[in-house]
Amino acid sequence: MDNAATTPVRPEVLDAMIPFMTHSFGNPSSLYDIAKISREAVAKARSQVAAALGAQPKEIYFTSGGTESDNWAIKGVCFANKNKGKHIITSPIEHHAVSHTCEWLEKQGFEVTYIPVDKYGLVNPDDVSAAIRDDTILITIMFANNEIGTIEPIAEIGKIARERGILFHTDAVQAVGHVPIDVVSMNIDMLSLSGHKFNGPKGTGALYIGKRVKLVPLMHGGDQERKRRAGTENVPGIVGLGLALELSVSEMKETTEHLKELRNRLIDGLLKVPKSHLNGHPQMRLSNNVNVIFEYIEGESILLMLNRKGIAASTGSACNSSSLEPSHVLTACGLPQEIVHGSLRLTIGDMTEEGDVDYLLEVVPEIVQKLRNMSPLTPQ
Amino acid sequence: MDNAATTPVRPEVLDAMIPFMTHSFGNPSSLYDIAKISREAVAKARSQVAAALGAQPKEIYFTSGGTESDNWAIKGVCFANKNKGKHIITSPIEHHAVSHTCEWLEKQGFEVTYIPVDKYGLVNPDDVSAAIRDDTILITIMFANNEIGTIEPIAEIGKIARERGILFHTDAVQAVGHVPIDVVSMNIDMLSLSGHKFNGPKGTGALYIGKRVKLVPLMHGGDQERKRRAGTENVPGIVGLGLALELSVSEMKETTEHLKELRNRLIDGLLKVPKSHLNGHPQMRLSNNVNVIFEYIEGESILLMLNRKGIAASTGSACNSSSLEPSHVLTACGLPQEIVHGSLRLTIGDMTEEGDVDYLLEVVPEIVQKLRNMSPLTPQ
Amino acid sequence: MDYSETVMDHFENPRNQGTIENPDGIGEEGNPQCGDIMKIYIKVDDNRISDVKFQTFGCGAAVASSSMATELIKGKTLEEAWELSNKAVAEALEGLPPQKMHCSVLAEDAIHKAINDYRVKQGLSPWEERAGKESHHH
Amino acid sequence: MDYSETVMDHFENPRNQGTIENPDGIGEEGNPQCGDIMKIYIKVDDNRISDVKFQTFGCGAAVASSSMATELIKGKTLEEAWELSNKAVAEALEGLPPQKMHCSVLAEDAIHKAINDYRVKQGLSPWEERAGKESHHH
Ligand SMILES: Cc1ncc(COP(=O)(O)O)c(C=O)c1O
Ligand SMILES: Cc1ncc(COP(=O)(O)O)c(C=O)c1O
Ligand code: FES
Ligand code: FES
Repeated sequence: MDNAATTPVRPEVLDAMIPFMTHSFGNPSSLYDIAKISREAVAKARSQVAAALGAQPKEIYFTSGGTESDNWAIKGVCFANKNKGKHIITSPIEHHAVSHTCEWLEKQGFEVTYIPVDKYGLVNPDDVSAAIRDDTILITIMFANNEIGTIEPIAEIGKIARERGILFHTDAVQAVGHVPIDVVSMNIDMLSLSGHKFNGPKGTGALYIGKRVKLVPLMHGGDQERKRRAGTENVPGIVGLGLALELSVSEMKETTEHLKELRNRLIDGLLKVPKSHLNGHPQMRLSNNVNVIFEYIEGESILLMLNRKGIAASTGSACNSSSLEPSHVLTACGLPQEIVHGSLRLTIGDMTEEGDVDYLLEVVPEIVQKLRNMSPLTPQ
Repeated sequence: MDNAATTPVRPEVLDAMIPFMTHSFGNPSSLYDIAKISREAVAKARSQVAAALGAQPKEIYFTSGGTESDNWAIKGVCFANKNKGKHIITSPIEHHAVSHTCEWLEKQGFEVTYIPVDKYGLVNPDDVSAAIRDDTILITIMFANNEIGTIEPIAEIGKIARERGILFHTDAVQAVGHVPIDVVSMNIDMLSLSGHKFNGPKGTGALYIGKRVKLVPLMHGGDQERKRRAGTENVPGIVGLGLALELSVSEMKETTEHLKELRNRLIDGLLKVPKSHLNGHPQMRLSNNVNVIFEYIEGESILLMLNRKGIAASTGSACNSSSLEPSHVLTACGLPQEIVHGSLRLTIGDMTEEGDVDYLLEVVPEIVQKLRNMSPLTPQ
Repeated sequence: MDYSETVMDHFENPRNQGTIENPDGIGEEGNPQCGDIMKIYIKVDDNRISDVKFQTFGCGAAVASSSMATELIKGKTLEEAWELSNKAVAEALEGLPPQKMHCSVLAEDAIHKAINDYRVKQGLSPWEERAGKESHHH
Repeated sequence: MDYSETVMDHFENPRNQGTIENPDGIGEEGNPQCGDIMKIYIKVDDNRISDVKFQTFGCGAAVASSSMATELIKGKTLEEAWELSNKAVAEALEGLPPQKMHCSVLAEDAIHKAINDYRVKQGLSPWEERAGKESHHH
């Protein structure tokens, strides 16, 4: 029930990777025959990723994950354009891979505008438009939020960015493989994705970089990836990412329908608990995401109880993070501090079954009751 | 015969990785039980790497490879210390992951001194000492060179750096698992390594960061790796790297003896070809590295011929690189342009056998003769 | 989060959870950073804590600390109870992760508040926190 | 480097490799960037290239281009041989990787130099390179 955090590698994906770990170990950038097999496998994966995004293969660059893709896109554009301008537009609900990168750039002299979101976590494209300045060099708004599942109006933001001639990056780590994406019609200039979010391997990712984008490498070194991303290619990882994405996209329609059914059932059931609320947008949300607040109780203790019942989940509570800061996402949605702590995120996957949902609907209300009995906040 | 480029994953390493790809897919930074298995496996790998370097586990940070480790160490220290100074000392024979990083930093206002090397590719520690300025913030000199195999006087350089209070980074990608290393007695502050150079997985690496080192993250984002290197941990990769390194170190003595024997036989045999010369230091060199120049002929064509005979190798020739620049390493060793183009690097591994060496000693002289017949440079 | 089995036991089976009607002292303490809140109720007989209950809104470590701390002061004199440090609570729990030590401080502080609440109600002057004591605001 | 089978064939079995004793024209061309050198020897009878040989120090593409180019101009008139473009050589080789196109330019240039060497020796004025022609110095 924590499929948004990470997913296991699919068996057929693992099978495709193994030969590149044990046998065809040539370095795809070198001359010899054995390397040719690797080279062709990487080219195939590049086409698979391109096809999933409506991009050209040569616009796909493999990275070590969503974090690297986000860091590269944002720092890369900023360092390449610092003579043009120093203003970045983003949202307050980005993943830390984006938000901490922006914060670091602020220390380097860049300026960042955070477009507020509404109570569902939605960015208003008009606000983006209004925030554009003469020295704006980048807009970075996530495709779908990892905590509350809200899907942002990416095509509208892309249109504005393109019309105003500003580069548009989107962190689509939670969306790729789950939501239809077309970088051309959506006017996306750069898009980050991460392999382990769609049953591909961990430590793999990609950045789509549209042809018109100039950016500085994050990884300087060898000539790999058209001299833009150095480092010996992780061939098995790349092969696994490509295949996993192709499979996810081909099964997307079916999977989505199945997940939506389970998700809605889960939401409806959980909201029967008194003093509970749904976080995120009721319709414009990822089909795998459920995020509910239970008043008067604290998130980490819900997780611990669920863990004892064999269920993995996630929370926006500060007590569960080493920084002691509560979820910046829920806070940005306007939730008061006392309530932010009681959120529960359950993210389902293709392996989730009806029985799992039923089990959850049985145990969660019991846990909530138990914790409410213990809480000094619960009204008598 | 190109083991310095990349090595296959050992079967026992692969076996250790697979469960973390298919089953225990918890995210080691989260709460639930399934994640505990991952967390403990990562901790074990961290201890394995630390033990191999004489470091503390908490000084080991996992990355996506040697390139990331080099970029992080160098950019990280420079951005963290830019108010203290802007001078970097390095050598002209570094891997591009170091040299291109330094070149980029030069564009950002840092200044770089390249300590010249002698004809064997050796850095003289006295030259390093003499190059230190009041505003020197970093010395970065590789442990062992990837082209010519020369092993640098790291302990001597480390001593100087420590005495002068300057941080010392070494790119030990070619040395780790092949040469004994002790970061404490060698006074190394930061050390880069890459998993696939010692039969670990590609797309994995680590950076040792001594306790006294302050550096800016290269990957901003989540709280992983003690908040210094964000990104979902590549658990299977980390597990594989740790085990592969432990195995390499435990077998090092034996392997080295075996390799040295084969290497010396190969060198002696190749040098029987007239007008051939050894590149790199005759004694202070990696036990797996052979690098020979054949006058009057060009490297890529040697590789192609070898390839047709089923042998993978490498060259410093420009014709084999997409940049058309000949090896900066051989050039730095003072080799004239005409000669730089005829180098052949053969790197052996644990799987190399005597028969392989004999076969090489049979085919290489034939190939050299054939190409010399074709060359306008060969004296009549 | 790696909690010891003792922490998990006290979390799942909290001792002394609940309230006391007409308590002799109440102490409430909150951590503004993590938002957690702990409330301790005591009954005092003959300068001894004859009964103690807690209510906690907080993480696993906070709940376990409340449970363990109340166990440790039950039946003790007020002076003995005052001496209970957060470290002793954490030790009794077989350790807490470093970033969770503040949760045990919450328990120490809430007990102190409850004791002083009792003292003030009795017309006594409140005891002072010893200097250099660990804070739960880190 | 992915070379076509035709490139590999001409690389491994180079046609017209060697020198001509007392040639009518010699052309030598080098690429200062990659360091490669190509030398073309021609024998001319009746304004036709009756024999041609090459020597090459260079990459696989350079060797294959020399071999193919000499095949293509053998028996041709000097005018026809002059018209041979590097693109035609590359096409005859079933393509060259983009960064290897300059190797075929080397062949075109060496042939032009050999032809002009012949013309000058005959007391004729050298032909001029057409404008906008691809350079091997990129
Ligand atoms: C929205 C979003 N962006 C970025 C990331 C970072 O991806 P990774 O951990 O694979 O580097 C994640 C996942 O953790 C995410 O959910
Ligand atoms: C000396 C040296 N440094 C750095 C690297 C880069 O390592 P990787 O390709 O694993 O990123 C290599 C290998 O290519 C190397 O040999
Ligand atoms: S009480 Fe704050 S995290 Fe435990
Ligand atoms: S002739 Fe220069 S690379 Fe081929």
